[in-house]
Amino acid sequence: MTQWLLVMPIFIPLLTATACAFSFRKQSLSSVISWTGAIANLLVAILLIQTVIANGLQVTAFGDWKAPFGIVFVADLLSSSMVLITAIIGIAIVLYSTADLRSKPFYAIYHSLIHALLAGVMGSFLTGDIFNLYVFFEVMLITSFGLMVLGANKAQVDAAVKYVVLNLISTMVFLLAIGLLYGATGTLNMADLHAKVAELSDTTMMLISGLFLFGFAIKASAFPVFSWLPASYHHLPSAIVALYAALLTKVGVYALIRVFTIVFDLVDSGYQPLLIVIAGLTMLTGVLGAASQFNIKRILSFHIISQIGYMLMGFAIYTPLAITGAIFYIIHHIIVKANLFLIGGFLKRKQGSDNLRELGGAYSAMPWLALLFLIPAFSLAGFPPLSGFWGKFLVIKASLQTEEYLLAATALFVGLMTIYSMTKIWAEAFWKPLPENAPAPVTLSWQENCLYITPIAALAVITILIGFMVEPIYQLAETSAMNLLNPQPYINAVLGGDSISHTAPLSANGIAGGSH
Amino acid sequence: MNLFLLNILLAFGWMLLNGNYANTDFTIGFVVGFFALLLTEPFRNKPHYGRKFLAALKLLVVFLYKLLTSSLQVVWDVITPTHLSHPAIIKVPLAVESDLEIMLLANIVSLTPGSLTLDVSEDRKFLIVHAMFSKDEQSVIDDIKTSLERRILEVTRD
Amino acid sequence: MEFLWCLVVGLMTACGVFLMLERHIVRFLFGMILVSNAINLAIFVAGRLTRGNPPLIASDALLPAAGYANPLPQALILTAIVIGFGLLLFTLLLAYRAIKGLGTADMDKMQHAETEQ
Amino acid sequence: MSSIIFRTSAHIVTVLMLVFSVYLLLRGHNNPGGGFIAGLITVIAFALLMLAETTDYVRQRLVYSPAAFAGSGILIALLAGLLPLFFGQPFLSGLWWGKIGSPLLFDIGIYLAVIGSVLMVLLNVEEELS
Amino acid sequence: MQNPILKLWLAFCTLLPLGIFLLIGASYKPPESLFYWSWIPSLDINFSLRLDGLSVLFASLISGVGFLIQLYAVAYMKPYKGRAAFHLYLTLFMLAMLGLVLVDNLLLLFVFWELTTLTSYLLIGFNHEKEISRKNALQAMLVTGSGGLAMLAGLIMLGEMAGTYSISAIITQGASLAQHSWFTPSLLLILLGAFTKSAQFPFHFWLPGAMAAPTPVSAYLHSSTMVKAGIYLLARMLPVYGDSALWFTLLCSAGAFTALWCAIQAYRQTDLKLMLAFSTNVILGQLVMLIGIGSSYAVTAALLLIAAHSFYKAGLFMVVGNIDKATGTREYHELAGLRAVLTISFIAALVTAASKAGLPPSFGFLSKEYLYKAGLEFGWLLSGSMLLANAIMVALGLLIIIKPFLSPHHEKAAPMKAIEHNQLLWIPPIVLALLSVVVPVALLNWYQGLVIDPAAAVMLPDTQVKTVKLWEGFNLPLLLSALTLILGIVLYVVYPRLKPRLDQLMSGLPSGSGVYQCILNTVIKVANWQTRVLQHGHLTQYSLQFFIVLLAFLGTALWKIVLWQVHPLPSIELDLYYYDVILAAFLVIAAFVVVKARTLLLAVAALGTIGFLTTMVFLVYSAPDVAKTQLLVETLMVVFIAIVLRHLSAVNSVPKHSTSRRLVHACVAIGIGVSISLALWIITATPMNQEISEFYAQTSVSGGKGRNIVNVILVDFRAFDTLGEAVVVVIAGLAAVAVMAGKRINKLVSESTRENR
Amino acid sequence: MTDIMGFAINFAFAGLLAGLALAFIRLCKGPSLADRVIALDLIAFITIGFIGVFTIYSNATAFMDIAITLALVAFLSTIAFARFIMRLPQSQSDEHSDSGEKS
Amino acid sequence: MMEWIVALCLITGVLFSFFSALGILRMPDAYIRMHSSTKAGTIGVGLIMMAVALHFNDTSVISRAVGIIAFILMTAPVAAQLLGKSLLMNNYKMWRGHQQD
Ligand code: NA
Ligand code: NA
Repeated sequence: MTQWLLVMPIFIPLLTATACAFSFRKQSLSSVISWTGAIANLLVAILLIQTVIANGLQVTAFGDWKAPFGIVFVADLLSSSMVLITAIIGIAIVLYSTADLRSKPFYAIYHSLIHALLAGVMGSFLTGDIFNLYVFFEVMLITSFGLMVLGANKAQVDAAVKYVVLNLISTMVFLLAIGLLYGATGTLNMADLHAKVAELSDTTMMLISGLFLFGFAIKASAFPVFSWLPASYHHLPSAIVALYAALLTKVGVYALIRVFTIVFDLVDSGYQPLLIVIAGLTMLTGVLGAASQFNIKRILSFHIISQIGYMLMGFAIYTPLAITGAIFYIIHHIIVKANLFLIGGFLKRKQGSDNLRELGGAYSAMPWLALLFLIPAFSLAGFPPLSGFWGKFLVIKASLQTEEYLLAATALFVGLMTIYSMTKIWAEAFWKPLPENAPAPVTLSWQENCLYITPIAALAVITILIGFMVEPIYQLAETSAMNLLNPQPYINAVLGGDSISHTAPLSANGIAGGSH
Repeated sequence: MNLFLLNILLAFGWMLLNGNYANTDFTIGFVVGFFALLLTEPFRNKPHYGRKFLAALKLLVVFLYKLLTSSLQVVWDVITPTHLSHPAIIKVPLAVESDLEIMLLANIVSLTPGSLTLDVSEDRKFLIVHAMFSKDEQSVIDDIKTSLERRILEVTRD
Repeated sequence: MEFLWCLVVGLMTACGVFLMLERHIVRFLFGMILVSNAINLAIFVAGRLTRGNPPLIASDALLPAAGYANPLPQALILTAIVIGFGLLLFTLLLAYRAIKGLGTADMDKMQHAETEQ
Repeated sequence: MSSIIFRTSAHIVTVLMLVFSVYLLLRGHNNPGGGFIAGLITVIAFALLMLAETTDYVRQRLVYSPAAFAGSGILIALLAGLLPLFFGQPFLSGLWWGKIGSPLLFDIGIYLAVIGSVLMVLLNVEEELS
Repeated sequence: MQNPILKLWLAFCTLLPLGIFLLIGASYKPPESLFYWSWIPSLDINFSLRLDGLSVLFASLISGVGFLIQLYAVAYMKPYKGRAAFHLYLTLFMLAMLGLVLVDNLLLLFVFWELTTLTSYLLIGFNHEKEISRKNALQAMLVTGSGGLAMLAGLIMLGEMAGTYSISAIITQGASLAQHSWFTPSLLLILLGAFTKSAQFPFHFWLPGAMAAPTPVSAYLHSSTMVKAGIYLLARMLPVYGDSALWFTLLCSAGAFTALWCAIQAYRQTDLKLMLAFSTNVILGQLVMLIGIGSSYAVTAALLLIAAHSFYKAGLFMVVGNIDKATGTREYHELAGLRAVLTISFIAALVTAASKAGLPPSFGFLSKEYLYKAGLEFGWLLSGSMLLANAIMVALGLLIIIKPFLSPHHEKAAPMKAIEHNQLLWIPPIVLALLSVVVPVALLNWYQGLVIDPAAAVMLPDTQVKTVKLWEGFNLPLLLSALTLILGIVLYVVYPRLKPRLDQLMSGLPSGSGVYQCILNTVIKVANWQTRVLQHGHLTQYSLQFFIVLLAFLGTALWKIVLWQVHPLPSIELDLYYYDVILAAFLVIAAFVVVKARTLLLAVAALGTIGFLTTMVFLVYSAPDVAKTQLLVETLMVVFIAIVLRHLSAVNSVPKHSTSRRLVHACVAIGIGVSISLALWIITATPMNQEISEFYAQTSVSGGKGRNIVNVILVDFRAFDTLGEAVVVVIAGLAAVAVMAGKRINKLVSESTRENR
Repeated sequence: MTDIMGFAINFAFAGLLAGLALAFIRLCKGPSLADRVIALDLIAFITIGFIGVFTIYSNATAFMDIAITLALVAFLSTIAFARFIMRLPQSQSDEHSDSGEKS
Repeated sequence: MMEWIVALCLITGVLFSFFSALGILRMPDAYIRMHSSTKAGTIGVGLIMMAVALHFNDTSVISRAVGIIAFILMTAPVAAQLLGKSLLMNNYKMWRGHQQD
């Protein structure tokens, strides 16, 4: 069962992507395939997390080659919940795109790429092998390139150039880091690396972990290597940017957390103080960047950075509570940020612009949308009891506990500026009357409205649910954090207990081995 | 017909590559070759395949000899301090007609002393050749026509 | 002998990085090709070098000849090369599109994305 | 570019390359080679054919669109991976029936995927740019 | 009111606070928990409601006044669109406020605190089409929001100090927390929250700004409830922090200064609503001061003042609302003779203004007496300042009553229309006016038993509170009251002459909202500057930044190794053949040629050479599969580049970076290169753990059924990587076609021949 | 390995690498595109030779496949370059028609 | 004996290759350089492959060596021809040597 469950989050999207690709000319068929795939994915994700909650950590070794010889997929609480959220976002985006992008010529290929991207993201969450992580990062990266240039205009091409150029730097450094790590330890399995990395000299560890940190920092868009994100995101179609905003940077953070708990220990690596500084500056620069913008997508893009700062802050503090906060924040942020971009896209569809100066009157024209905007917006701004508050609360509490006062103060200030940005969008796009020279809003059929609003409303409901069902999610995040800080059970589960066969010398005739 | 022959040849080539001479390898080679030919359809106008083995062998020997001498000639020019050559671009009238014949001639001309095929004229009547030692253009032309083209025709024509 | 190749990797990377910083987008691409070659080489070197003994098992043996080269980095590099090829191919065509569409090959003149509309 | 000499030899060379690529594909498990290498050689073969003839000629020879090759390649690789699950073994486990095994099927999938995707780009680049 | 659903909704909104009010009355048996639900036990956040003296005072005011306000709003908001939403916000706000005063958990209190901020934002900005509304809503949000965030930190610290977030549990620990190093920081942070919410100087300015809201909102939020949230919090925290000298100093000075300053500001206003708004600040200041004093008298005075102020201020606001409705203006100078159309409102105004002015036997008088009593315990300074503030209140009371209502109507005055046929517009103020008199006269003992004693028991657990009496004979406070009255009348009389001089005097002073705007502008300026610096749009500069960061990462680690000799450098073992060296040299030279190449084609050719050379390297070091793949990939790449470059020859040439910039590039590039060399060298100098590769070698034939170990790794041991890699290649193909094709993507991807389609 | 083979192999390595150097110089010097392509083509040939020699040297016949592969692909790149030159609009020298950088 | 033959093949092959390279460096124009690379290069590689074939004396190696030689014989002139054609099309100025006309 585990064998099936663990591979399905990759298999289904890849199969769906292929099937969508084969149904190029029939838009409705590819829509149906895409929906089916997304729903199947969600079901599998639910099943997976249920299994993990009921039976604990799940491992499957592909090809029946046990770790560290083969590649393993590991579903612990953290990874399975990330998979679940990814599946949720997947459905939302697929639905939304049906309304938003149906008229576009690249519609069918678009669904293919979306599912491939989901496969990449879920693979990154599940894999227990560092090189395999690289491969899935690449799946994600190249797919994001592809989505970025679909039907691109001048500005999009320019944005894509920046995105591609700067992300390639990250990719290369990541690969180099893996190469060096392999050279130093002789293994690629993350669980196996734990013990072997511990034997390295401090400086070697610092060297290698520094490369990883750099690579992941770019992926996560941390200060000072975030430039690619605000340079490119705002030119993407909303469905795509919602997907990117929700998942791509978070994968970076996730990878950072995984690698710097299971492979390296953040404290041992020597980068903890630096990461704390990075976290603070990431929050600050991101939020100030947002404050200077007047385009909804740009504001939201800069806010991705500032919120990545919160996650990094939680992780950098490196206490159970702080990491719990970071995980909570990731979960919250994926849902909320995707939703905000979707709403921004809907506004753009209605009004033909996402510049705040050209928007207005949405409060009177679409009160239900106003309500739906309020929920994620004020959640992002950290208003209790919405989901965003709890993550922020946890990391601030943790920073106070560890006496990182400056960091806490920064986080609080950033919270204030987030309020400023969200109210700016609210005041300009919703409250302000429509500017006189603005075109009349487009009227949409009720089906289109439904397809737009369903994912937005669903995500808003999830936001509220997270806000009110804090206890189970906190438990989940806390257990995950404890597992991260005490990875021994994970390692034992992956490597099959203490009696690791590979440490014993293998018999020379080559028949013996850890497989079958 | 010639495709079939080529197919058989490819099957043998397959066995050669494998260094394995069993029936299964021949079959696999044949099937692979069959599909490869199917995909590429190399000759649209069919040249004849006869029993021209001897002619071909003769051509080969002449060719190898010429190749060796031409190489030595070039090397000599390279290592001697002065440039000995008197280059010119010459149009050689063609008697050969089919694609395969033209290709064979052109390639062999390229690999033999002092001449390098540059092009075939649009009407396929001339070979445009760069001659390295062309004190006398006609002798170059004659040389190509007698020692090479004739032998090729012997191989390719009935 | 690893030392020599460490040096080569470093120098190639330096050349590549320098090119990646130039303004011409095609030169950036060349830099990337250099760096990705250098990194493949780095992985190869990191897996230690073995001369003239490929990890192949003779048809009458169960194990490769003693002192065989480390096969794992080779497999990793193969994967990395192919992935790099995909990325480079895309980047090449993106560069083409950018030059054609934006009318310049100068990356610093590509300013359409970040000017306020 | 229409040179009789080149066209004629390109046909022969292409056939040779295709044969060689299949050889590398099938022998890859025991000797250097395998799906990727074989696929790339096939691509190069068709690239040569494309330079000698036209892209349409190559497309006609291929019958199906390169994207279809790529898609079926991925599909085959995925199914080769899925097969062992029905036998109670993990994804991508090797199932062998004599000399034929699921890894070989997997490699064929990779082969097709490489051919399809690179050829798709190659043909389109050639068409778009000329 | 045609819409039945709307009708139903309004009825619900109106009756809900009444129901709650009655429920509170019915269930009040202090000091018991009403309700307990473990919400987030892991975070010690439990939904526990407690109804003690302090809560019941606030809760009954919130629900009771809330009921009247809802009633009033039903009438007042009739012509507005979106009134259903208005009542929703108002109800939500009331619930949040109720939650705030009822919960027994610090964090939950914060949750409700922020909810009041949020809902009040929606209410203040209700007239959202006006820019000023939006601006002031934002101002209120940011000021109270920033205080709230600071308070969050303070509350967390307090909770951490006490080890619990339960308020009652914290209070039992009381003064023992004073030893903790976080005592003072948490105090300061919590005060920041309370001061911003309760509009203490220098955060007072948002409150008058909030008058952009419709009048019912002003009456409710900014008189009787929201601004009292801070007061409630301070009252709650009195047992924890009350003994600290800092508490006393800060609260007294901030409160007294706010009262004085805002009294003067109120005196300067001409808009009646603003007069009331600033006078709210005055009362808030006095309340803060009283809680700061924290004596038995002070607490009593505070408890009296809270209720008194709620009654008269809500009533007065409603009256001003009626004036606005009747005349369309609230400007002092434009109003006259209103008694004619606003007869009942005038009565309400008269009574509530008397309470505001502190005339006996109003509730205002009673609270003022105790204010003076409390102040006198601490000398003349506090009492004197209060006297001045109260005198201004008297003057304001007179200003509101005499000219607008009693002066004869004249031509220049705003035209009036009768509005009092709508009973809902005058019932609520009259009820409040009644309460302002009835409570002190008839229900004082009841009030004492119900509120003052239990609330004081909460605030001052160890102190016995004296019984409150309306008449305690002639004493110093009474004298001060008289003095206040006289001074007030004087101030009223000199108002026409004093106001212009005051305006002249104070015009040079920076206003609070001016400072706020200045800070906000500065932040935005910094933000713009920062964004220009960091997000400048020059790609190569971004790349340079990235590489510099990379160099810094590599450099710091290597710095340690090389200079500090943390890790001894390995010795160089040269096990080389000459062809190794030559190949290496060629590779490097070819790389340099790529860099120095003046034409792109030379660079491509050099890259091709590098491809061949790397092939040779892989060959020499036993990697046939890699060599082959490298060769194929490199060749294909070169072919692609050749095809593409052919079409780019028409492009303008690109200028190079300046020489100095290139020098920087060179340094960065060399730095990175050298670092990578060093890193690789250090790593390869140690012996390698090859057990995994050994396993592959041993299992390749038996388990993988293959003799090419690399291929067995690719299709079996690590086949999953290969699958991902194939996916990458296919998607790269799609992406490459997409980037080229633009809008014809589907056609390009799916076609098998060109003509057929 | 006997002396004569040892000598031959060392001579071969040295000779081929020297040839490579010469060809590379031509590659850099140009001056025409065709010259560079000719040089690249020859470098491919020399590489094939190197692989052959190394096969003898290392006794690993698996390397011969690389030589075949190289022979196959070198042809393609030469053809592609030839076509590149052919389609270029005007001049025989690449210095003018190339989209290089100017300083 | 065989070793001597192999060594001879190897050495001559390498010499041809080397001179071919020297040729393309020294020769005056692109056409003549092509003569050098095509002819000497082909024979050079051919001889080296022959050496390999003789050295191993194993069918799979011989077949590959023969394959390479055949392939080079087939492709080298074609490549040269196409390059030549491209030069012609671009009106490449031929080096006229010591001719009088
Ligand atoms: Na297996
Ligand atoms: Na292989």
